[in-house]
Amino acid sequence: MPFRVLVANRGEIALRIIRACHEEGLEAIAVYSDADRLSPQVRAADHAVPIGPSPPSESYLRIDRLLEAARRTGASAVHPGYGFLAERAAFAQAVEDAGLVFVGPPARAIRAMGDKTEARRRMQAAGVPIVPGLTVPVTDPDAARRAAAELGFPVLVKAAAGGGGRGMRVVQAPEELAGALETAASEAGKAFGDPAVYLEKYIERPRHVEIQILADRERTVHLGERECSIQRRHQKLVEEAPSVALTPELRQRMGQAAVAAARAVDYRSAGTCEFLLAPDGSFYFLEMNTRIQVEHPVTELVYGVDLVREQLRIAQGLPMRVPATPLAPRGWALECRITSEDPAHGFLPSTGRIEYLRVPAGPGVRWDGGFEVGDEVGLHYDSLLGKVVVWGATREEAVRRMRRALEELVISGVATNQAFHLRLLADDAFLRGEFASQFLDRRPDLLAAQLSDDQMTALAVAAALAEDEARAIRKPVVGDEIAATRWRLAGLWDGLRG
Amino acid sequence: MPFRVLVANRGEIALRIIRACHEEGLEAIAVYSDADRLSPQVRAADHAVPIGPSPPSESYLRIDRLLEAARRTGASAVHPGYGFLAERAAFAQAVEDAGLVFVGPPARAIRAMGDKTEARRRMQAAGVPIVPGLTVPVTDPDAARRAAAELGFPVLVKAAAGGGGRGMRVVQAPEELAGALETAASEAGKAFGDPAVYLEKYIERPRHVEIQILADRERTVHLGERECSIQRRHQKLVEEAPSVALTPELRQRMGQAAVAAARAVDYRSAGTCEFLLAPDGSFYFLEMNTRIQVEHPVTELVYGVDLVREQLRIAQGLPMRVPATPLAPRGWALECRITSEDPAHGFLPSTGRIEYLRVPAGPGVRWDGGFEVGDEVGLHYDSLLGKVVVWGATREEAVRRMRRALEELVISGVATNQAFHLRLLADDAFLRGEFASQFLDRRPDLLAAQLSDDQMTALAVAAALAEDEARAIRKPVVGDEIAATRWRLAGLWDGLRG
Amino acid sequence: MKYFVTIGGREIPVEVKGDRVTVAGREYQAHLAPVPGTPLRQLLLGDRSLTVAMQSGGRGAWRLESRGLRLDLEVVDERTRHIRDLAGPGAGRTGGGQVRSPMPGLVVRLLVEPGETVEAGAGLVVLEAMKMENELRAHGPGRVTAVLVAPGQAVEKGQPLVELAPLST
Amino acid sequence: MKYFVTIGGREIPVEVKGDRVTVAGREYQAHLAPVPGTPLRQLLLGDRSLTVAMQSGGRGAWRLESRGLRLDLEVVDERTRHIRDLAGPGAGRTGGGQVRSPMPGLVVRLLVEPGETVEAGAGLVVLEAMKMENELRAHGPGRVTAVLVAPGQAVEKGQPLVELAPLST
Repeated sequence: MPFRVLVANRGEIALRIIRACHEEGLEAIAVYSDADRLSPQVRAADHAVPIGPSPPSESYLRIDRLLEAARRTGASAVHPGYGFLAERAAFAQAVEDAGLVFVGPPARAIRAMGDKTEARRRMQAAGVPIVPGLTVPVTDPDAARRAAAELGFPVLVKAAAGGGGRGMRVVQAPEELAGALETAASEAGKAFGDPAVYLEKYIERPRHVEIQILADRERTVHLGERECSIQRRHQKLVEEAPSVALTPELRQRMGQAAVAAARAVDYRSAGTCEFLLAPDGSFYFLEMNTRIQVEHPVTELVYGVDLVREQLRIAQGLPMRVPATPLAPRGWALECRITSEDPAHGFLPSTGRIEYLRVPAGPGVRWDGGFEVGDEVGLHYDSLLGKVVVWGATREEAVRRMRRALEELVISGVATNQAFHLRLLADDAFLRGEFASQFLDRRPDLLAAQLSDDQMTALAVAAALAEDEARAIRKPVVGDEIAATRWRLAGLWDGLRG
Repeated sequence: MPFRVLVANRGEIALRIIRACHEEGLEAIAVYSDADRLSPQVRAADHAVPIGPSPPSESYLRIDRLLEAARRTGASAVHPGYGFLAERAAFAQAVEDAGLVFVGPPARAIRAMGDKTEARRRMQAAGVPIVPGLTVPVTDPDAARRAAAELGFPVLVKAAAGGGGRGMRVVQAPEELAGALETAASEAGKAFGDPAVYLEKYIERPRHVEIQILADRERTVHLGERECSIQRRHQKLVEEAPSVALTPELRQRMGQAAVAAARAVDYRSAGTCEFLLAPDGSFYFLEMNTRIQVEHPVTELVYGVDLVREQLRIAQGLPMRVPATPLAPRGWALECRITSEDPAHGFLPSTGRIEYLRVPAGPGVRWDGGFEVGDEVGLHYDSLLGKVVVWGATREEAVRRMRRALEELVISGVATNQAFHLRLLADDAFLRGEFASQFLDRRPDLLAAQLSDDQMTALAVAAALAEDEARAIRKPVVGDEIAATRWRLAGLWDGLRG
Repeated sequence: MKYFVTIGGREIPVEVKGDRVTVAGREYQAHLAPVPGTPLRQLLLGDRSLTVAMQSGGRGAWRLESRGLRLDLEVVDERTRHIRDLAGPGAGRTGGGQVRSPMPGLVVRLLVEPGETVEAGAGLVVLEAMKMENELRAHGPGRVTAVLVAPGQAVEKGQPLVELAPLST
Repeated sequence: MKYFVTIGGREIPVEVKGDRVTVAGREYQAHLAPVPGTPLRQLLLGDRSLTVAMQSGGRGAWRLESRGLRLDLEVVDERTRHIRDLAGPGAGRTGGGQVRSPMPGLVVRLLVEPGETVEAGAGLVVLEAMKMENELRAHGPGRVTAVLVAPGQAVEKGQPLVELAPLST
């Protein structure tokens, strides 16, 4: 019986997984909500099954419907992608209980890492360095204030479940603590169904560095780091591999810590250990993301390993194809996330139908997209439209190539953050690699649209010529002709009457 | 003064060069014929200059107009691409005489390699193995017959100038010789302005293997081989690197022969030595292409070197960035040429406007295209629309990825050879790497369209549903409404009269 | 409504009833949705997914493009098919012994003269297009009854070049 | 014809005469060509090349997209501009002290009440969209004269949420 994979996701990651299935010679089954009838995942898959209305709570988050779709199509395995149910132990468990393979870690590993407080305890026990903080959730403002005073401000309020910046608040002073606890708990409750939050020491000006892990039955290996410091409101915007901040020796130490973390929970498949890297070179385990990451392509480009295909192999009980000799990154890779967020309006979500799309191509450019011409970009789902990923022999070459690629990209019909990326890539501090996680907070200038005089002149001429032409060709159109005919007819009637 | 590059070409290679310019931080100037006003090269370049009517003889082959465009825009250098004037020594000379840099070899190297007969003599002198044959052009059928008898049939009649299959004929028996001489000379005269042809021994079942060369002022290095055996009428369709037929030792020997060939003519920039590789492992220098090749991307993918960017560096007098240590290919790369040729009609050229284009993307896929939605594909120029290039860790992975990529590609508005490539990539002999240059001549089955019962059923349903829907919504359209109004008006007149 | 779809020389009956179709003896739920702003339509046949570029030629003629294959299909309903059957086989065919230009191009050389007898595969006309010379050959043996073009002449796609009569044996 | 193009708060006069335009004191040959089947137009201004997605909003309003920048331009001729000048500055502006929703979303919390005085940057309304809470802030100091929405209410893009009056100092 062929190994068939149901892809329980949408957008670019669903397409990414379907591509990997096809390259592994496996059939792919897409699921789709009402809004996604024509989506790229439906078009790319061999089979497609409807799973309900557009709100995620009625489709992509419905374990029962996903399992029913798997049963109906004879799926052997389920790949959760990222987001949605990817890090819900209950989903992995339900898939296992249905006799199917979950393409990811075992439910118990997700459970162990999913409770951040519990995970911190385990990591401490396994000898992985962690950020000083509470190892139990906190709700009482007074208790929180005492703990914060002990840790020393600033402190971070953080959701026990989940990640991605939601349910996270930096608190600079005691009087802000109560409000932050409330907001974070509210967001966490909504996003993850669990309002538990905890407190930890806030490391100032850290870099956000994460280590990629891959584990099969026999081996657990790391595939180096990704630098994810360019974030806005804790949402990553630009990622790269390797990081300018890591020496081969530090890479080796952080890699070993990540491998130890994964082994501590009997990890399988692809996963990522997030670390804060302080300016003094000390690093702290933050959490493990028990799924494939949005930014996994930068690792793939510098290590020559296809992480999603390896996930599929591991899920089939096959050994991963990663050589046993220690790997070193080759060249440099960058990823820019293209989102339907309008930097001209405070990065607020933009909606609309994609009227035209021209994806960047040519040497060293990879486009992982999740939409096509004709697709509606709505508010039900994440704003990530696609990822431009480039490889270059050096960081400088990769940056130049990314700039070229971003200049080629044309998305018409919805506002995006494309121009922001172009500004960032021209920024001296970014080019020198001198940035930390709060880089964008200190650089609001990068968020504002910039237009040179030359550009402005050219655009003004384009508009004037277009208007001039529109006026010249504004002739009686068909509708007018009908009206004119009717008018003559009416005149005729009048004549008859008169 | 900034280094500005005029790109004296069109199509995918023009876009490729413009991309390289931008990644090197150089301005690019496009030229365009009347037919190419909206072409990708115009859209991608910083500046664009018209150079005349659509026929190449009145635009892309007009040295005077190209130099005038360079002068007008303040260009520092001219990149000729491939085809058109790329291998005309007179063009390189004219560029040099105008005080500009020719992005390619010196005119004298082009001249030395351009005359195939002369080149064979030089190569023989430099110790590079060559195919037995005449070293002077032949016109007299009797002389040709005597020479052919000495070499032994089959023999090859070949244009002294040019390449790419034009002016080339295989002759199996003496009585075919006179006709072949005439046709080859006629084609050669038309294609290259020089009807001279010569004769050589025809190597049966050879592989067509070529070695990439890169030379700056200091060094001449080779970047391994490309296998180009999948050809139709001497036009390459699929290329790969490395070749299944080469061991590291043979690669080293062929590479050294190619380096010797380049050094014998004081070569600079990128160039390619073509060899015939016989089944017994012996190899023969055929010719040197003194330009960037269509298939250069497969080398770039396995060596991590950007050949066009290195050309631009060498043209600026900078050293190439290729490490001095001997390089080895990493993984496997494949290229499929997508042409506007209809395999269902004997690969005859197809024309039309591109209505829709969806390029392949995702991991390991590179698309080097030369057209966009809205472009007209006409008969003035080469039928190459674009190239799908993939990288995989092994040949098998590369082939699977290529199949996935070709299934993603959608070009609507013009017939292409895309389906042929998909058939080829599913063929057992191709998958085993068992093929030689005449592979397609012996496999006409690969040229015919194939459709499974399942596909046929699905397409029939699609057509029936579309027809059913079209009938349901066929309502009076605006034109009918006007007619109806006029008809009523006419009836009214009749009523008035009656 | 029952339709008869001709594809690649085969006729496939397809019955359409709302969102259900019956084809090859099986009934499926089927849904064909146009992708806005493109020539594409997305077909779900049961849970099978297929995206096809479609262009209507009118009167039941459809051009489909799928994975690089370009196919011309014809869809007729039962009544039209019945009328055609009455008109007899071969009705509507044109062009019998004419060899037509498969593309726009330039006539380089004529390889035959009127009255000449040719064998299957014999070269008739050399046409130049896209910088290549292409030899057009006879599909079967015949006698040349007319040569309709001259060297140097530009020809359109579909333009008759040579007329052949079958050999009377 | 002379046009006045407003772009990013600046007004740029452009004179168009056939294929020649005069802008910023220089005359160029210019050609704007639509790319068939796309919203793109290709501009050659002298030998400078630029491709822009353009959409007409009617009455001289144009939306341009270039390298990811989305810009709303207005093109008026001399006569129209003259009439506007006569109507006086600010004519035609709307929405003065209204804070509008910049996107469709759900009102999560109100942070102000009518009568309250706020400083520049003060939070007014928390809106949820795309799984993120977004706080809308006051652009300048003012007094809240009306709150037009309630928590839990779904709002459209552009819908007024809060009315502010300038502080009378």
